[in-house]
Amino acid sequence: MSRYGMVIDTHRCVGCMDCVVACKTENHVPEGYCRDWITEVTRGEFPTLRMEIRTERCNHCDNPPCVHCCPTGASHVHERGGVVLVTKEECIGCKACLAACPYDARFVHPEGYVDKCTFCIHRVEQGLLPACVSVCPTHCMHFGDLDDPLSEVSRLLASRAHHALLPEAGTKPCIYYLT
Amino acid sequence: MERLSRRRFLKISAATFGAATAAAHLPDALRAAAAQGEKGVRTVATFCEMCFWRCGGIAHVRDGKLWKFEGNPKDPQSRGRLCPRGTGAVGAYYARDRLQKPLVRVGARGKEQWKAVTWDEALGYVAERMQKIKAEHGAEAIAMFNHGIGVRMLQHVLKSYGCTNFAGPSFAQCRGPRDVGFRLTFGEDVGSPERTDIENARCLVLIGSHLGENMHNTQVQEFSDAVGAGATVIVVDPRFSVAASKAKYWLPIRPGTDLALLLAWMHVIVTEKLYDADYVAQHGYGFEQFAAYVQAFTPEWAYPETGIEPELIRATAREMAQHRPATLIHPGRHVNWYGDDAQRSRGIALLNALMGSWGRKGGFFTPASMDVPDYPYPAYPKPARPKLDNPDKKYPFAHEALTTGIREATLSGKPYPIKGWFVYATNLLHALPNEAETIEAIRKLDLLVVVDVIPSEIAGWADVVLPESTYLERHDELNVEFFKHPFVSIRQPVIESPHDQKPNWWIARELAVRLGLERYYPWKHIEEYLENRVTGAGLDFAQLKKQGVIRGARQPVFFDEGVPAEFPTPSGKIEFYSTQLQEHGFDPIPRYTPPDPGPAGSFRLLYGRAPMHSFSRTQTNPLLADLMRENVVWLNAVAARRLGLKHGDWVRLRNQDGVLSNRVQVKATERIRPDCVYLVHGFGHTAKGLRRALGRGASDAGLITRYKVDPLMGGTAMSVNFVTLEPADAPQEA
Amino acid sequence: MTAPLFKYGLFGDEISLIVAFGIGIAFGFVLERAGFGNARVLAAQFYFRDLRVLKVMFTAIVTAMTGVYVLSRMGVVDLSLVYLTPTFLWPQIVGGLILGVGFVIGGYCPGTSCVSAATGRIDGIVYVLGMIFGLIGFAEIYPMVENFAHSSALGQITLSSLFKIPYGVLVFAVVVMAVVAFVGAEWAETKFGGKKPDADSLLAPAKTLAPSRLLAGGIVGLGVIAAVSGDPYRGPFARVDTRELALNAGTKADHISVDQLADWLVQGRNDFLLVDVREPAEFAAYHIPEAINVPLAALSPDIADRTERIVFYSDGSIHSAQAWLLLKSLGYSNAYMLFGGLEEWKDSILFPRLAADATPEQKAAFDKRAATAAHFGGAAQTGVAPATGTPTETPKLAPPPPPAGDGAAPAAVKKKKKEGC
Amino acid sequence: MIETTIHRQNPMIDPAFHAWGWEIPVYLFLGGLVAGLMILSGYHIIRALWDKDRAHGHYVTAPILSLALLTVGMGALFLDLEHKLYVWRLYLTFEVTSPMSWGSWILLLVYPALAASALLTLPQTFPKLARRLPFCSRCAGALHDCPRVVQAIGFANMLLGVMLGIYTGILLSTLSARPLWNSALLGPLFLFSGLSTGAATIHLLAHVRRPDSGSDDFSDAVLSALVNWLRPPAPGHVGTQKLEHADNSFLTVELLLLGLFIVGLLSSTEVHQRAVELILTGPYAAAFWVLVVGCGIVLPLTLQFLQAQHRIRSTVVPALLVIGGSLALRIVIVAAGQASAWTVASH
Amino acid sequence: MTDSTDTSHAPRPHVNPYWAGFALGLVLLTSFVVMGRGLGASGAFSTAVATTVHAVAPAHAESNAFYAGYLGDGTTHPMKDWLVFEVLGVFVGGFLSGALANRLKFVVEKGPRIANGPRLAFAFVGGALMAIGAKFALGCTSGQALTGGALLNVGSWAFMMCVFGGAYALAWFLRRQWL
Repeated sequence: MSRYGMVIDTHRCVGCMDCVVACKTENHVPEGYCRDWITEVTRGEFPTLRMEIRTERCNHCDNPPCVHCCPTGASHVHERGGVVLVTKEECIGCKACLAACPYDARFVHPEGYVDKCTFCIHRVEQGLLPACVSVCPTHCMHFGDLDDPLSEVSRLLASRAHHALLPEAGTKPCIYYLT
Repeated sequence: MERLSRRRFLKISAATFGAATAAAHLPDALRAAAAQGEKGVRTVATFCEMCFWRCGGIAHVRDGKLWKFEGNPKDPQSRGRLCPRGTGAVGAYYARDRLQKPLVRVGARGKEQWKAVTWDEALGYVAERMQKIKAEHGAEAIAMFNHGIGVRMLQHVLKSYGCTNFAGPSFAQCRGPRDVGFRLTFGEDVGSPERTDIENARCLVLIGSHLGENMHNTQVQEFSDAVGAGATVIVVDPRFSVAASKAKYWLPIRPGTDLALLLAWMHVIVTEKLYDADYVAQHGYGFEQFAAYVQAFTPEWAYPETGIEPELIRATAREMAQHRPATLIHPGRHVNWYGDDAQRSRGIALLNALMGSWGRKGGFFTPASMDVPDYPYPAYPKPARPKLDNPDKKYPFAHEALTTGIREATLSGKPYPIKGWFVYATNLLHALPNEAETIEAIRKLDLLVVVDVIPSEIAGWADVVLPESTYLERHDELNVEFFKHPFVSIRQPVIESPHDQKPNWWIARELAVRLGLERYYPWKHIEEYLENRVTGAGLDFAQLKKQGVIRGARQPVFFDEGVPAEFPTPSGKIEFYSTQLQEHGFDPIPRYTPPDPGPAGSFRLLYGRAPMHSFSRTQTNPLLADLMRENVVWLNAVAARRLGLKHGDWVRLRNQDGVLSNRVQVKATERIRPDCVYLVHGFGHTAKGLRRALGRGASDAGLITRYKVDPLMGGTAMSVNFVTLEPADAPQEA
Repeated sequence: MTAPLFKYGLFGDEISLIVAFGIGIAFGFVLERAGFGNARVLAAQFYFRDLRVLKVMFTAIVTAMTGVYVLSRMGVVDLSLVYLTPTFLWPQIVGGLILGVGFVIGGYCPGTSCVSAATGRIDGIVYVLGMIFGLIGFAEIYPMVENFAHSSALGQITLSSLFKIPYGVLVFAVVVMAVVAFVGAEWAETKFGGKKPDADSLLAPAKTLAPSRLLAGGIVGLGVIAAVSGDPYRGPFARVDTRELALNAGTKADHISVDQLADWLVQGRNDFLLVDVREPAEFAAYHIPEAINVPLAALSPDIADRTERIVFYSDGSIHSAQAWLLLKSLGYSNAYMLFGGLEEWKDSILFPRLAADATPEQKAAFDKRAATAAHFGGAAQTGVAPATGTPTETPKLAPPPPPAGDGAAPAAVKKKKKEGC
Repeated sequence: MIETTIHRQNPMIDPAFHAWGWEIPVYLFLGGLVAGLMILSGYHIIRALWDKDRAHGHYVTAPILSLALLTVGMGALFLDLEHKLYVWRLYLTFEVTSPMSWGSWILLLVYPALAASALLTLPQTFPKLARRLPFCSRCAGALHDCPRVVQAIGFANMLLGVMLGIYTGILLSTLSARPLWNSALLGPLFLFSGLSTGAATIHLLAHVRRPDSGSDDFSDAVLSALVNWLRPPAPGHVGTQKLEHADNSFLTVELLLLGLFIVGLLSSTEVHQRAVELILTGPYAAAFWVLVVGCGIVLPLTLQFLQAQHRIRSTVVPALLVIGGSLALRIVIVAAGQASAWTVASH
Repeated sequence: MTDSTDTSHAPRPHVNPYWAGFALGLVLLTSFVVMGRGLGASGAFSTAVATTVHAVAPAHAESNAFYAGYLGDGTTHPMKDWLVFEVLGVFVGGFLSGALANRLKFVVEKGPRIANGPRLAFAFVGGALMAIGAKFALGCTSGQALTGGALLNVGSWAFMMCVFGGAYALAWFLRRQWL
């Protein structure tokens, strides 16, 4: 089994949002919406500060609450790499999955169905990297198979300190942030 | 070696990934198809114009519609990856607020009342007015302000016409002081793109430079590489910038006191003998005088000026020395701050000289370029009168034309009157300090022609507005840069202009025809021109068109690689002591003057950039505007509380001259000193045509009514304005 | 804990709403008990049949008035923090007349109409509807009457300060007036309403001490006390935790040293408020940069947030200690004194001295102080020449000799095209 | 000091999650109310089998009223859907882990159960209509002749009522991203809230009278209509007293469950403590304490207790308060729940 | 089956006005001590009206200075107001007291010489006038007369005198309604 995931080096990320633009053009994300975004967390008081900049998106959780709560099966786990996807033809727009996602990664597309990051599965199936990863000028994002111990992402996780977002929510997120 | 192994690691892992995904699931034939591109997708290689960095990119057109714009892996500047603005190219094409047709003013200037006309009418009108000005005041009475590569074509027609006054805000309002400071020290400019070898730096010092927010692609890529490779970063900035968050040391300096810090650093490095003695002995001139001079500037002396603890000054100086010569004190780019800018830049140059980083790996390289011959145009007529932007060499070290000099001459009519302005792709009202002065100058004109893509503020004052095609819809001059790797890249149209916009070369040529200057145009279409130059350089034009870029052989760029250590200064050496400056009555070694503290209770207005916006011209781009619709005013959290303001409150800024800004939200943050506020430049648009950006955010440019002129080179220092905050109503959402 | 509790931060806005609900219940309950849910009872007031309204209202007014007066004099309530509606004389006179007319026509006032509606009075329900209609109407005419509604503004003003009568005396006068009015009311009731005073009436035969007479007597008594007690609007009344004070004094936790202050100022920190408690003239002559002047006498309990870090200084220590004590007792958790005051500031910061037998470390520290002194406009006082020179002057340096070698003209600067910013 | 800036402006998500407006609370309220009515009327259908005299008139309207209310509730739910035309997708699948899927199937069963009980009571509720629909009357008669079927219908109503009532709470509690909802007690809480609302509604129905006629003055006629409609029932009215008792016990249980719900969250992680603070002292505290607890539970409990003691006259006010409080409970829980987030602690 | 005449359900008499006044004074005093403000009533209706108008016609409400004053700055819901909750309490307290004193009754309070219709018309008009007066005076009998009276507020005493003045002046003309 492969398990797609991302490893993001917060040291390298400058928060330029190139990933956001790339996603928007690649996937025709409508104006005013985004599937990925930048979060800046600053801790401390002037002048002793530290800041983590993260590019965030759907975590394609191993235990995806959005999939569990979907009444129609529109939200599902894709056979390849455990990517969480939404079949727009099956989505009724009940928004339960929006409420179930602790990362607020989903939104309602103006056409009425729920939309979110797909890990650019259409590109991955062609052997390409997700759009955000492929454009990042800082090379802070890495995509690959978390189950393959030889993959770049696995090696990075093995060699560097990292954290995931809200692991306490029990979702088993598949995006890791190197610190 | 470390770097190489990292690369290889990436390659290995990429291959692993490929095997895991594609190979496991896709038959080979399908993979090959994927690699060749999707069906119905056409790609065109060209280069970007979201900023002047000009990264090579590949545009994808799917089913006849512009889809996306990606980096060109062959291009040494983009290295296959663009910045957010580059990636947002598609938005520039689809922006609904584009200029669509040539416009001729019908109402009063500045009222934005237009009549749409044909190109023939518009250009005929311009030509007629130009002839009139030439007849009455001479061709030199027409000046041009410009920005970007597209200007070359328009300059050609104006030079043919006899004009001589051409200036870009890029010098006096931007990087001029830096280039002058470095020229006075090393004899050469830092150049653009900068000759900084950030990726190999082991210690990178950023003084007010906010790489990461300032998104010059290659620099940011190299910055990330350096950070990733564990280089020490030292950031001197009143604001906790993105770069500061990557830094080992953040020095939240009191604004305007950078030179005191530089002197104290040099004091520590000289007194503790931490400098590169061999390098200084071999290449330095006047080091003894310099060493004696910096004796006085102890970190203790600098402490009350800068607010930075002496021990921290010492620690950072030692850290720099530890990594030399791979210690790069970045010269910055927009450095027009406090009026001592050229001297401060010289201080930065001298600190680099002490580190021995000029000409060394991890410091400054010697750029190389391809040898592409110019087009064999007939010689231009010699202008009857000299340039007037810097009369009597008032600013003796200004080596480029001064925009503000032309503005002043337009206002005063001296040494000779200026009656016509051509403004190409620069929003002068947001670029030059003191809007009122610019408007006053415009009132003196007989003709103001603006060539632009969007109806910017300056276009609102124009007599004729000529809508240009965006860079995705046109050819342009070849991009032949001085860089680490020599290369030539080509811009070519990806898609048709959606309305009646025209490329600059077409506009220039048509204007030339109407001015009777056809003999300067031996070519009919720009492709002939480009082919002539490319073939002249011995390159394959068809290959260039296909690949977008042709790289030359890598040449040595460091002293170690055999580049001769030449310094084109009067002494032929690195001038720790500048006799040139002394001769002109300036300080031969930089001298620190304390900054004006400003009125009590006010905040110094600082401004900077955001990664997704270029100046004031990307706010109408739907993709980029989505990322940052309007700016916010950064205000220290405690200062905000004192003023009774909360994060997200709406305020207006009032400057020392009573100018009131548009309303803007407060970002109450720990990330800035309490004595200054910060705005991202480019917002607070007032032009009615910029519907998406109109009235969003506050314009720093509008608040910059005061400026200090650098006595060495005429640059206009703009961080000398102070503001207070007044509560404002929240906007009513429609 | 000092009252008003809400103003002293005992609970937040959200809880205040719950308190409001509780107070409202009590208010409604009492109004209903008083018979104010019945329009006939209320209207009887205007025909001298039953003067309950007058009795209830004035009893309530004198009770609350004397109560708040006494509590304020006891230091339980800070009366200056109790909201006083600003006076707009003419609009209030006109409003009062209109309201009075509305009262007799409708039979209710807003508060009583709620009670009557709640107890099922249909006229009360209709009255509330009428009120809503009136509000909508008023909103529509508001632009026309806005100027009038804001006219003759006198600000927040009491009768005491208007007539220059001592507050306590006025309290007493109102109490007396009320009692007289009650007696008059009972007389009127017997005359117009045909009522006989009941056992608990003020006019009843004085057989026993009726409870209501006790009440009247009590309030009159309080009024007498008030008449001789002075102004309830006085300076803040505060309590001090002596143990905490002793602890603070013992650990010097209440002090900021001049060195620390100098560092804060140099580093441009603003997370504190520097307060000079000397007289304005002294302040004008010299003060520490960034300081604000609040003379001791003018110190009020709301000079800043209660969590704000405040540093007091005066010439020596006494006045700043007084200021500190006051603020500390008012619940300012972050008040400090400048140790040694301005004298110490002058000695150590403006005109520092270096001991002759200083260790190298002391000497290095002194360099910093000397520079800081210069920054604050002082000068180091020492026989030992400071390590720093006078660096702000133009260096008078001999130019270096021309470079060795033949000084051949160096290669020309390569011409590069430059654009962009 | 932690400053978090999220550069995202997705509608319904930013600056705070607010995907659900009034529709969902209204749906949950009506769902709970119908659940309560079903349980009560189901119970009475069974009781009536044994004790014909105890077949109280005001229970018989409950099934038909339930049908109407449930339809209104479903309408609200439908309005909330963003992809309305695809609503039929709910019935192409059954997702075991999705309470919403459970709910949609439960609702599919609720309708026939309600219809059956409505049919059963049709001759009593709308005698005229029943006479026009002889088939229905015959069916009703036939049903009444088979006590086992009637019993089954009663049991079905009760069972489905319990399921429906619990489902309205579980629907929220499984959405783990909103910590305020992370309590299994939401199911029972909403069930008992639904029961008390159901009892209050039947109580209200018991008060409905036809207006007196005969007054010549228009305003008097209007008034007497109004007054008679809301006139308190005669003292000692058998049904209402029982209802008061029932309602009081439901309200007591509801109050207990609400307390346990709060205590449970307070003794959980910091995230959950922060979440429950939203309703205890935070921005939803006033609405929670005053409208939900004060006016919605404590006050009607007190009034009904006093009524039962004959200390005060019986009115419809407690019933109205219970109904209002039950709606307020849903509104507050849905709104405050959306405002609660896991990110509070870790960002 | 109409109203019972059971003696146990006869309305209790109103309490002695002095003691009622004393209790009212204590309530007011409590409000001063706990909240630092007095009682009120009319403001709650203004807020409710402004909120309703805003819900129906937002643009109209925002452009009207009167409504805008009650709508606040948009950071909190306008109905989350002290007076609104206080008046809610007044309804509850009034009802409780009425219930306990057996005074709950749907009835029109009026003099014997007037019909229901005119009385209700008068009530409506009176309410409307009262609202306008209260808005000019910045408060009603509770907010101005009672609260301001106890604080010796200048405007309140002027207001109080005028209320009685206005009422007594017109009382004779309206005696049919009440006597």
